[in-house]
Amino acid sequence: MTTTLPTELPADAPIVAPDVTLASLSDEVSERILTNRTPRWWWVGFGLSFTLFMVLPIAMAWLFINGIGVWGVNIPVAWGLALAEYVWWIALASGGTIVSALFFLTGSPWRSATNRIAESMLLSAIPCAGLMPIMHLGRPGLFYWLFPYSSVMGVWPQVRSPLWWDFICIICYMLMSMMYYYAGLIPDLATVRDAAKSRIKKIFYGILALGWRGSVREWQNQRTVYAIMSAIMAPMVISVHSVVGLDFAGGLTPGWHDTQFPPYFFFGAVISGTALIIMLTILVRWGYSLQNVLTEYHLNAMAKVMLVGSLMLAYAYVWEAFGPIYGSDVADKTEFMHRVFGFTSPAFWSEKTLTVLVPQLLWIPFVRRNQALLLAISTGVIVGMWQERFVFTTSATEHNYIPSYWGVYFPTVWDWATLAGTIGLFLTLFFLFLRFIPIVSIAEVREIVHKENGK
Amino acid sequence: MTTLYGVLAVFDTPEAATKAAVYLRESGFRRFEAYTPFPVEPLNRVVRPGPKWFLPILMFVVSVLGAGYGYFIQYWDEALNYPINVGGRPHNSWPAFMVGTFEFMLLVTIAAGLFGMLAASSLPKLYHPLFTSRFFERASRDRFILCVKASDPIFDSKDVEEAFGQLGAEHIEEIRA
Amino acid sequence: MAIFGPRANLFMNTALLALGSALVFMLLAVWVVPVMGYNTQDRYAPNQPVPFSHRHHVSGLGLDCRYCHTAVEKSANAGMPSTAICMTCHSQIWTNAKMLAPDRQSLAKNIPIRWTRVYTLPDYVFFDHSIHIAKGVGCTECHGPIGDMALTWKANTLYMSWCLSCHRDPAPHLRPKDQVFNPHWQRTRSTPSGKALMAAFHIHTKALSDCGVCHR
Amino acid sequence: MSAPGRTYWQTLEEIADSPEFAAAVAREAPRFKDVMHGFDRRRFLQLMAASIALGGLSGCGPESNPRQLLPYVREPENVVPGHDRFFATAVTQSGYGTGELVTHQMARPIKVEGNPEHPASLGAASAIMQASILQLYDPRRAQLVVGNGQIATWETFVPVLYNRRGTLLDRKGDGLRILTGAVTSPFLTSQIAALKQQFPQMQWHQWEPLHRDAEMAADTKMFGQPVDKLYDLGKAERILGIGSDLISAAPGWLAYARHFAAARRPTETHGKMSRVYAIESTPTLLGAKADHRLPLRPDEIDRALRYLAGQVGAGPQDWAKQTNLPTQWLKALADDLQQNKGKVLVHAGREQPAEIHLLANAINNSLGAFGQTVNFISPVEQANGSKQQSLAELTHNMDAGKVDTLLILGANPIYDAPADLHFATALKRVPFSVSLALYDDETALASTWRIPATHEYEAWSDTRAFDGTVTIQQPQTRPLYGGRSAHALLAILLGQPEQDDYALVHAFWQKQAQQQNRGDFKQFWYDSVRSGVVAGTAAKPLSVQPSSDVLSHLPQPDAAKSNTLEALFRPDEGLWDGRYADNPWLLEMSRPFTRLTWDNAALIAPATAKRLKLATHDVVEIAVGATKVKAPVFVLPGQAGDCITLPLGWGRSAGGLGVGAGFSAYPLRGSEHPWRVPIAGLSKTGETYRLASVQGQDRVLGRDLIREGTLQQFNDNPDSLKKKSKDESLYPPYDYPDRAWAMAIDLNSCIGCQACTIACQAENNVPIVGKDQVLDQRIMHWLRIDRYYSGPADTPDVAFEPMPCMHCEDAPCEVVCPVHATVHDHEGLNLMVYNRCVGTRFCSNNCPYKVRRFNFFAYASRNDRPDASWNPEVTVRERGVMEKCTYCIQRIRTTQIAANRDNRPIKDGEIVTACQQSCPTQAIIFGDKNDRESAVVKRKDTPLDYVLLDELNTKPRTSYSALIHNRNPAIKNEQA
Repeated sequence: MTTTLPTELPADAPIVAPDVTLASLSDEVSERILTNRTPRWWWVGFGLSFTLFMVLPIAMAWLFINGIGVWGVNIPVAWGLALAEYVWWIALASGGTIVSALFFLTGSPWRSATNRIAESMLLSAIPCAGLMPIMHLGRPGLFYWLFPYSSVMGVWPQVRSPLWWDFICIICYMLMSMMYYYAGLIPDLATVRDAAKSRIKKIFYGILALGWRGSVREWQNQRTVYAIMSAIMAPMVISVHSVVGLDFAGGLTPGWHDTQFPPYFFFGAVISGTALIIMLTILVRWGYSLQNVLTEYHLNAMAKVMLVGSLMLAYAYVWEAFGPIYGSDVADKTEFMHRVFGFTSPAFWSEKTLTVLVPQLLWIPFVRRNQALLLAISTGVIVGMWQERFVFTTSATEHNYIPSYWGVYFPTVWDWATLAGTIGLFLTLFFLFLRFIPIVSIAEVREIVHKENGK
Repeated sequence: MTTLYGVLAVFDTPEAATKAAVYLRESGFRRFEAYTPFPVEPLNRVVRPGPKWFLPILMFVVSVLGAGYGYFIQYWDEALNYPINVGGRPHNSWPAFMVGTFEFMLLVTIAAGLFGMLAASSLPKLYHPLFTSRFFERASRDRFILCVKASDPIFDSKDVEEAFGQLGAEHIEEIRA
Repeated sequence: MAIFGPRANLFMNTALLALGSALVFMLLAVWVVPVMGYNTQDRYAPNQPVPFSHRHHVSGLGLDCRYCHTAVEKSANAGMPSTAICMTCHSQIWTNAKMLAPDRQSLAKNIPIRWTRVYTLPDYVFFDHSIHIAKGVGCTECHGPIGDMALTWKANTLYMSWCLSCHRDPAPHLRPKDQVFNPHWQRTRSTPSGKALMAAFHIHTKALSDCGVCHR
Repeated sequence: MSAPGRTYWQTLEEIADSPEFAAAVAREAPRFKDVMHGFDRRRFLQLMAASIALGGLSGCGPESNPRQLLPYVREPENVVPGHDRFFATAVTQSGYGTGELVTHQMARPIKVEGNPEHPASLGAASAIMQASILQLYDPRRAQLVVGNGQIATWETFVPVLYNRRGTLLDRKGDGLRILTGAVTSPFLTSQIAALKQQFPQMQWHQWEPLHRDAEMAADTKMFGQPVDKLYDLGKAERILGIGSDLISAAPGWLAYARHFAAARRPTETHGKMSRVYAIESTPTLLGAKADHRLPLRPDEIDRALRYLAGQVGAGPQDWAKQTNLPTQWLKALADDLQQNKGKVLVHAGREQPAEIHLLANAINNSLGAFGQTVNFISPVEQANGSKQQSLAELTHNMDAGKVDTLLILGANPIYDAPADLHFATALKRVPFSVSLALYDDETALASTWRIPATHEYEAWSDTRAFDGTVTIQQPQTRPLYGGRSAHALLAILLGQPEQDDYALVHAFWQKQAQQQNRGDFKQFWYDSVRSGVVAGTAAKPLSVQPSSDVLSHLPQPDAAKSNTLEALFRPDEGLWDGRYADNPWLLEMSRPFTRLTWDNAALIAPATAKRLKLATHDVVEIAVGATKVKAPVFVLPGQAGDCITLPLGWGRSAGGLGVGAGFSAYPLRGSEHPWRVPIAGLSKTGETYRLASVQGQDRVLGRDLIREGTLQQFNDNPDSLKKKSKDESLYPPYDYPDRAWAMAIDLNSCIGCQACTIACQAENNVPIVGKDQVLDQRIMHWLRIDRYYSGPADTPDVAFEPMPCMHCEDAPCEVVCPVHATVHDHEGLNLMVYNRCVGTRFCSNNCPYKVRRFNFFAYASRNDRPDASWNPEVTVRERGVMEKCTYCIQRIRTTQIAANRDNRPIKDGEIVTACQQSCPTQAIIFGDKNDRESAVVKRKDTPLDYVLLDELNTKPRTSYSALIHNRNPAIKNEQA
């Protein structure tokens, strides 16, 4: 699927600006987080995000006090917005791992500067995803019954259930991502520690850096392990999203019961994840004015990934239609017709447009370099993917096997509040990463600087 | 007066550092380390920081154990502890157990990797004699540092400092611990 | 110049050690806490309006369980003795014992005595005394040495795992039919083996641990 | 999980020593009456409050706040705590009684079953009968005696009435009027007769909004005397229903439905099957089951019947020359009927005008139905005159000021009297009016005195069934809300010292027994009360002389007037005439055709709706004369063109829960047009109104849900409907050696009466959710009856399909549950362990049959019904857990435990599910699939047996028998 990309550099876009030196690189990046004068744009961004985030506790409180009934879910449509958003968030998160792990393996040079952004995004997105399945439980307090632990009931989880696979995947994915993140972060923490002037910061980053000295031995171990970790994270992220796909494909509901959904979901992850990274990269470039490190080369490369993603998605969409139309299952047919012409069809069509048609613009080099356009397209992709998850989740159960029990699903205000709240949570976390973590992987870029600029 | 830990020399390019390291090795030094802002491949060959295969093997072994445990706990749950007829599926539905097995395997492998790495690099170590040198901070910025330990059998501070001088070290310093 | 003195390493390692052991401890807690006496209410013996002593009535006077718990062989509920039953004797003896005032009042005012539950099953568990009696499960299997309790105390956790342990392997908990109500029964050489008893009572364990046996 | 039912149970099991308990026991079992105590309602309610308080303390783990045990003071005999006990009695509907057995847990009535020994029940119980148990407990029932707006007591009321008696005696009862519903009770009649002697001038009136005046009139005309007809459906091979309520509402319909279905199971009747025709304006259950159904406007029906009469020689020949009728269809029908002389039954519903009944009688007569399929008895109702006249006279006397004392016993004329009588204004003229009512209804509120009435389960009385059989009704509990019975009230007027209804009824029957010299009265009384049937009281057949020339002076049929709208009034399937409008179960019961809950609607045929540009949910204003009524439209396939059916019984303005639900059609209903009235104007208001129908799509859309064929097909090749189902599976098969519970449902028998749905609701503590939640598609019924149409929208075939849990052997729901909350047991039951459920709802998504229900809110605790009314054998489900049909596992377990106790095998039919027990047509059979002799296996072995969505290979334990139509080859149009 995601094979190597053309690594040849466009003449007009060097991978790092020629004026970057080892010293300037370290100083600039660490200065951004060591400075005592927090930039105004950060405060504004953080403030807005946090306010939005505050919607979440309210929504959750209301939900837990009154019960799942405050959402629009019903029988037959027992899964609603929460599950759709869960898939959506997981997809965004997975994008982070894809960029940092997959392209580490493919040795794409542009990955070095962006992987920290990608992984910070991933770590900010996972909590949002993880919250959803727990909130949507009828008795959320009992979610821990999914843990394989010895209870006085003598009953253990039912490990054949895709939901259980999912639960395990999310937990493993979260822990593994953190460790992967940290393994790559230690050298940079050391850099910041050494660059720090104030005692507090020295201690803070000193402890985090665990006394990293950059000895040959440390480097060798770190690089060996990091490589293997990447080799593990790549299949990991694919499995995670395939399992999310199995939550649906595992059942026999018409419209869900389809072998293609694991890859289908993964393709979605590739494109939406990349789209979000592009948006954030542009934000960081602009906010931290790191244009010389995060060059157009990176945007260009990621735009290409997004393009490939949209092509893969197009392929999946073809199969989504082929199955029901070519197959003999009446229920599948009617369900698909509902998806295409039913009352959610506007979402269906706009989703296809935003995720497949519009990204085709990226064939044009100019578009790939134009930040405004990239921003627009990426936003479109993310919105489109949200619609896709929504239509996918609800339309299937609406038109199930028993016509007399067909139904419809309307999200309530509390469904939307949950969405808003999690977006707030995501941004809040990401802004915190921006402020306290070197947002560019200094150690890795150093090599490139050394190779390119020789100093 | 505290004991001597070693002698430290600062070079401004990886090449210079490597040259120096090669010299040290040829002149019979064994206990010296290099500190660089980014991994410098040639130095590995000179400094010989220990076996490269250890961590991969460790992670592999752990992953095998993890997979085994991951499968067993599921098998125990469904087939041994409380065998219940779930939708007519066999008690040992191994295809269904694969996901759990796989995820758990990866989890423990990564963990083994991270902690193995720290252990193998004997981290965390917040205090190290080298940190006492104000020049050492640049090892994480733009300088390449060599340090010969006093514990080296043929160590003699005079000779070492002299040698470093000839090798074009920017700065030479004795580190005391 | 270093911010961390040589002692820092020591601190760091101790901190890590503490963190690690804390994690292990929390994991253990998952196993330990539920079986602590506080949670199992082991030997929980609430005060009762009348300090009724099984030791006195059963071991002392040799009353049969069924004399008071009339429904135990017929019904899901063992049946709490009515005031009238107490009064069959206590209208003759200890007729003005202070201790028995509540009984006399209850009978006179026709108001029930309010005992405090010692064993409480959650509402979604449907336990049936009669079938256990019929299949040779003695009272003491669940109620402990009830015959020797001065004040009734809770002898078992009533945890599901506890129920299951017997439902999966009843043999060791069975006794001959005529010994079911014997509070001091001991397995002797002459008692038939658990296997034999299972056969005699037609107990088939296969379906005994089905969820639907207790949960409806 | 907190379960009021169980909590109450656990505390009440011992509470039950309290005086009211002993009293109740005494009440239920006459031979304990010596143990009777006085009863104090306040104490009872206190106890209830206590139990509710305790309800919160339940749950697992340590009891922070331990519960109490309250043993008996004195143990009553024969009460084993935890054992069910059954007490026979009867409930009446518009006077006619149906026998039933009420299940008691610790002296608490919790469930109503049919009484197999009673001719009107034969073991079945209608939805309305079963819902009566909820009405008994309804906290919204009237609880206060109110006189002239002042809260009073019974004790203050008695002297008032007694003094009045004095003055009345002086004027020989002039000005005294009694208004009742239809009365079959021998004792009540005798009381009124006694009154008549004391007060010669007094008048007794009856009013039943759903009266059978037309039929009575026609019969009187035909036979020279009033008669009740009994139908022998075993003999009837050709049945013609004219707007017939034969298997839906007619007195004795449960029994008729049983025999009707028995004659329509080709697998059991060796390929023979009755053929049913239906001519009707609005769909009836009989029409739904008919092999040929012809929707016609009332005026068309009139002409169609004359045509038939002409054809079969019951009427003038020239009638056979009708035009603009589907004569081809009618001709075929006529021939078919004539070829089966003596085996024909023509039945017209109570809503049909007298002419139709006369025509039906005439056709029956000339086809030799009388004495064969139709038999006669003298009317069961004591006063069988025209209810309408009776009420009219009363009202006129009231207007004329001739009435100064009016006792209204269980009637609600202000709500349901013909609008043109203006009963309300008339009532204002009556200085002293007493209303004895179950609820503070419209009439009660307008009377000068209102007395809370006893529920039929709270007092002694007697009643007669459709065939005359008498049942002595025994109370199931002391009055919960201080009600008084009609008997007690009349006793006072009779000047008898106040005695309770037990003494009265007992004395009355003692006298009866002597007159009928029944021998030892103690024994007679015991047997009668115990069995719920007074032996040998079924009415003797009546020999009558049908006059042959009734048709000659039949008024000319009104000319065909198409495109002029008519309103038709019909009883509601659940609320009847409105007297059950406060019953939550009946309000939320989905109506067989519309699948509507919590509302009635103006039912309009698709074609007519198209013409008038109306759609479901539109609100229209229907004008009749000067009166206007707003009603939401519901487009109903199978409805005849140009007529709009308005179900009665809704739109109550006073009473209980039913207030405000639906609209009332009574204002449009006048004296001269009780059942159909021309609509002066129908205008679209532009508003819309959300109707809560639980039916998604009307058709099966190509899925193999309803398998149907013709009798022809079946007889030619019985296996023609079998589909090759392959038993390939990747999984090693589980074997179920000991027992394998299974269910078989016969689509031929199911008449869609909803009895099973309510039975399930009552047995399994299924909560109601309210209209809003139904609109959100969160209704909780474990067992629903899906309704599918096939064929053209205006004349569709209707199929009813009960949908319980299929208990699939390879259940899709179980595999996706992450916590083992739904699993299989060794007898193949698909278990739902509520207390393990965390509420992922994946099981529901993955259930192809959509039979799983979810507690989106804490519905059970939201239902304001006393804890005493829940079934203690079933967990009351908490918020956030999934639930579904369990094949009544509590009944299986109880029987199994009993059997295991004395090591005996379980006999086939020993375990009966609630739905099966209540089903009037025995459409549902439950049993052990491994027992080759069991009834369920016998049915599953028939060639018609099939499972739903076979292709999914879920291996359901619930299977269905395909639908078989006995088509008349002479009728080409398959649908008509």
